[in-house]
Amino acid sequence: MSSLDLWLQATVNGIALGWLYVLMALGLTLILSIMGILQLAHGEIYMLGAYAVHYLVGRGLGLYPAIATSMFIMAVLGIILERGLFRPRSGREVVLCSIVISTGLTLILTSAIVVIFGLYTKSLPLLATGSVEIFGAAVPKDRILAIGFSVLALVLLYLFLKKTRLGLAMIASAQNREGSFLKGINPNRMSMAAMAIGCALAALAGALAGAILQLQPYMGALPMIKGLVIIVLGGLGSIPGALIGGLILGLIDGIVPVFFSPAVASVGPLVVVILVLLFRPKGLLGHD
Amino acid sequence: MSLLEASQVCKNFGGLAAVNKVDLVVEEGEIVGLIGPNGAGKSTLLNLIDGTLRVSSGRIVFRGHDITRYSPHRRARLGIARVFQKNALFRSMTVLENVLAGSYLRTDHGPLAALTRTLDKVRKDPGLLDRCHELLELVGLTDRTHELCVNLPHGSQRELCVAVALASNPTLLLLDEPLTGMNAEETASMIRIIKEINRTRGTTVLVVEHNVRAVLGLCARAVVLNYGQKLVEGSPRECVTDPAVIEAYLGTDADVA
Amino acid sequence: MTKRGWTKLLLWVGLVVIAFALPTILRRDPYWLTVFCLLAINTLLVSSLRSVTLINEISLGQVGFAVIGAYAHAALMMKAHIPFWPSLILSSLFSALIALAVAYPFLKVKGIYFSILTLLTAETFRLVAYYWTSMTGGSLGLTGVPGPGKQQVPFVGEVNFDRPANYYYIAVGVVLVALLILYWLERAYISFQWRAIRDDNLLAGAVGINVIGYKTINFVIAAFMAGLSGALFASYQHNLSPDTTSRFGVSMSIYLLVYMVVGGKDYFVGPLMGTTVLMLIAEATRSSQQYQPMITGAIAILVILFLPMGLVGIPKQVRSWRRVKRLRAAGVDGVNPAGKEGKA
Amino acid sequence: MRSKRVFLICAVLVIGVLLFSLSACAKEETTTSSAPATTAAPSTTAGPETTAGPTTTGAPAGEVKTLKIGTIMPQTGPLAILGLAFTRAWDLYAEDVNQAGGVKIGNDTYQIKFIHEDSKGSAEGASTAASKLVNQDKVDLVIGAILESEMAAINQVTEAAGVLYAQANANIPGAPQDVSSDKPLQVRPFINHDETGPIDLDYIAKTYPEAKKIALSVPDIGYEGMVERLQAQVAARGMQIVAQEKWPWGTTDFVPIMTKLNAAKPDIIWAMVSGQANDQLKAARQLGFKGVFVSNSPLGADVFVVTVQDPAALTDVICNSVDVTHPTPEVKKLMDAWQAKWPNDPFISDAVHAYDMPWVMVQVMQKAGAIGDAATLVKTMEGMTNPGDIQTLHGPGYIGGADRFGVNRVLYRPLPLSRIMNGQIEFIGFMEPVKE
Repeated sequence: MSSLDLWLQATVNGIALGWLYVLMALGLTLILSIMGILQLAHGEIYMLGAYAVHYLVGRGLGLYPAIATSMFIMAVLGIILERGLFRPRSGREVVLCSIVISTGLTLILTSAIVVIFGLYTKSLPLLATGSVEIFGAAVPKDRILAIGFSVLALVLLYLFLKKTRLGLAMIASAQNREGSFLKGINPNRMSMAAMAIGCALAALAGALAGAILQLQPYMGALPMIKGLVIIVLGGLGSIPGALIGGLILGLIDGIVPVFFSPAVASVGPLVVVILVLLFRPKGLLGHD
Repeated sequence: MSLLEASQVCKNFGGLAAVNKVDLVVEEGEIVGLIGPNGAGKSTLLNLIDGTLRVSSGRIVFRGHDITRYSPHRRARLGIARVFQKNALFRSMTVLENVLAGSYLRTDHGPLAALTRTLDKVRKDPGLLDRCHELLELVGLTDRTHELCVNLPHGSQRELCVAVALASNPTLLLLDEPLTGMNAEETASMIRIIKEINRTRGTTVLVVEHNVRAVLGLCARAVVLNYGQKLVEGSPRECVTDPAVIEAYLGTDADVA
Repeated sequence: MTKRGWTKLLLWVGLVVIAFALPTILRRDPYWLTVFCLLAINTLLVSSLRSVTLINEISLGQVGFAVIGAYAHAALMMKAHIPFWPSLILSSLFSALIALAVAYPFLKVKGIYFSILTLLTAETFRLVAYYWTSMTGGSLGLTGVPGPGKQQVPFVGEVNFDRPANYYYIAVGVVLVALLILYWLERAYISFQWRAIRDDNLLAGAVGINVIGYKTINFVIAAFMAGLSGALFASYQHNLSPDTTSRFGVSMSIYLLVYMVVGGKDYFVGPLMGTTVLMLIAEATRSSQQYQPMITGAIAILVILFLPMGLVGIPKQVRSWRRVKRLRAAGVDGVNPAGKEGKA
Repeated sequence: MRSKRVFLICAVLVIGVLLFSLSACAKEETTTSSAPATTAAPSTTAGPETTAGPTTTGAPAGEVKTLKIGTIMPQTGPLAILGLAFTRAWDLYAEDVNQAGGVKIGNDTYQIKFIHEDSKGSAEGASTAASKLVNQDKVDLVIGAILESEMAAINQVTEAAGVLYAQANANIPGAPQDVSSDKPLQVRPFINHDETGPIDLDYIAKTYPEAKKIALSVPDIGYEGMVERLQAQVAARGMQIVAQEKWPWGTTDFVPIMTKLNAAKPDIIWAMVSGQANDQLKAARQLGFKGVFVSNSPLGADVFVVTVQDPAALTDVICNSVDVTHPTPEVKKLMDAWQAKWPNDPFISDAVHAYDMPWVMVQVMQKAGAIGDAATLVKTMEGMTNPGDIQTLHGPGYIGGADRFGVNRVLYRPLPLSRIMNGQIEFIGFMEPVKE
């Protein structure tokens, strides 16, 4: 394999990973910018989504209906969580409360999954087996399918955000929370919509990742950190930012371990993000 | 030499010029009004003077010091004090504590002293307490000294803001819409306070105000901003009769008359 | 001194007396002393986190400074052969120095961004420890970090402080001194500036307070304390590893916050209370292992929802509930009789 | 001033308590430092006085006592699945022994009681747990740990208390935390999978004579010594290592690593001891690698079949783990017991290794004739170097390791070898470890 092929291979891998990261990051960025909270349990929603698919498939549902159902369940769960736990109460410090509540949630959800499904690594049916050749590089078919689903989900999300009243209100509210409040947009409704969409996207990402890789009760921690890195990189509330940030991080994860060391791949993005925060505290595409 | 000279001051947010090449001179001892319609860049200009924002270009000189690159606390040290538009107070503190905190510059002996001296000792310094009470008397809050500041009504909070700003004994006081949301009685009292400060302490005042009528009664000189640029400068009377200003204010005739 | 002041002082003295008498009370049971030793070290770390909240920031990176303190202490003692006490101070100072170096850019970042920034920074420090194998032993871990060794104690004679039961005195002693310093800072004039910054940093700047400067002092002191707790831990544990599951992982950063909030972040004893309660609950529920995280999580959520002032704030909370109840009762008394009359 | 006086009184009080308390510890220093604490006398319990079980022979005699074994494994966190497999195997061992009436050591019969503690996957968790087991529960033996840092933490506590520590697993044989002469009370009744190097290489040389180029996939957790050893073994057989990639602990996506290894066009991809060999196989095959895939991890061949799913990918895969589809009668018995007790959970092959651990230690105690003190037991164990001195689920074994670790405190026993072809597992046989 020539070095060009290697580059190509690495790039395709990176893009496949990147789209999964984008799904995580979009949810996080919506939640963070609309609700102003740090939802650290987002990784556990991702894990829960994957396990829900596993359960439904075990009950005889097909993989794709199971993914759709799981997304719906997680959206409902998101709304319940928003109403029950995350909705700000008067006189409380929102950021602090959200961190503590979501930490508690992380612990509870992880150990609940352990109690219900056990510690065993679980698998989902494969999306596809084998690989196809693109410009001489072997690309696993399941990853191509995963990219397809992610892109589809993002196109739908884009249409929703751009073409519906609720979507437009959400964008406005993500870009300027107080301003949109003054313009008569109900912040509670925005928060519920953000949680529902964010959780559904996380469930999709979890299910796709579960099909490509494996299911473990502790699978949510890594994508959570990646998601944080991405939204900071891309800028809070910026949907194109989450897209670009996710793809950048995916490419770093795909390419850097191949051409440099995994150490650089894991420390590098963190250092980049720290620098971005220092020089542009609102992210690459963020706005004041 | 004038007290404050801002020359060709610009501030851009993204592509938008909030303040565009404004020259402003404030002489010692006067009360200057800064007026203009909504979004004219009045508050931004005030932010540039007190250092909350940095200028994109231009120069600001205060008492002969080029303070263009100074941080807010260094400007405060030179004698610029600020009352913010919203009731910015130290929310967890009582009325007296707010004024004590405002007197920081009179009690500051460097960080080392701050680490080694107890708060109680500073708080009970009789000279300092006298000064604080004097200020509270000036704004008429003596009977509410130990109340939490957030429990005061809006008008009193506004007056407390002025007391906090005065506590550092400033040469130049920047007031950002001190009269918004006040009833007639409170407005009259605030105007009285501002005038008294200017008269008895010789403090120069630069006031941004929406209420043009109040400005007419308060200032000897006014500057009108519109779209980030200086429109007119002169006596308040001249300003409000200027056709350009009337045009800028179109639709708010009642205020002008 | 007021009556409340006296009670407070008495409680503190009682606490210290109990802390030093514990080994005798527990008949020198090394297990419980081990637990209390860790408890003391964790309390210091949580207190350092609380100290950052005084400037209205939530640092999720205290663990990062603990990593620095721990490995610096290990390196100083093992490679440079510096004795325990100077090394303890030097490594904490080193941690503070790193904090000083990053403070200016870091403290310009505020709120949620500051939390994310510090979280990622702590993770970066851990990863550096993980990959810098020549210095830290990497994932294999670093073994043989020395303790204080045998030391002469006046009136007592030679004591081997490497034994866990005796190291307890060092850990508790150092932590007490550190807490005393932190307590002093809250009574010192500087706390007034921090409070001003916490309440409104723009106004604080406008009245002449050097906001970044005072924030830096706070951040550096907190990093010193976090580094000190790391160094104490290194000599307690004698071996260090930068795994994700170790105490230097991300989850620990967030746990610390839970400890603080459960205890009550507005109170100086909050961290002590939270750490003690949660750690002892964890020890008491050893047998129900896989439910243990669930218990901690549930406590965290319940406290945030129902006791926003934390465990230490319970008396105050109860008083406010009573007041509300009384007011309601008064309101009902004022309104209801008429209603009843109307119905009757 | 009044308050000053109060402060003075308080200070004197505090210092007084401190000195009193400290003086107690100085006194204790002189009394206990000379002799290490010995294990507490086992408590006696009534019970049937028969002896059977996998290890016991001989007529019943003496009293029935309890042998308390403390275990320390991760029960929560990402490594908990290993903790689960190990502790379940130990419970099954205790059941086997106790249902047969106990195990006879010297003149007494012992019932076995396990006390399981959670290490939480961290050194501090492990050391707290060890302290509890040793000081509160007064166990006779401590078994456990997965990570090297946990082993060091446990050893510190057990060594100070004079309790024997049998380490579970050694990710990195020869690491500072492994058995050595400076840790007199630490033993390892556990074989390392890097012992399989020569076995696998010989099998490959025989089965795939044209395969010469090896690409190594190595977890980045300090395997340098193991890689060096393998390099020598590879070179001795006229093969060569053409590529080597390290991946960080916790990696889940192996496509980048395999992309790079595959670029060297190897005949063989060798996944060094790691629990993620199945993910590596999947990635390698997806990227078009057609050669031999070797995994010398304890990961079962059945796990490969279940997780990789694709039969085309499950070809020419060589495993050194316990082959649960071709178990020995003893392993079968263990698997049946597991299935009976936990019918919903598939058997985890690590349980086989785990089951051997207390069994080996009990055999050492039987040889010594008493559960006795730790130093004697270690000495006895060091003497059991002849093949057949130790019984394991994989057949006869012995204690060795002096040539590699400086002390004879490591279990050696036959190692299984299997191959997966077209999704079917073929069992090749048990191989004796070769010293090289």
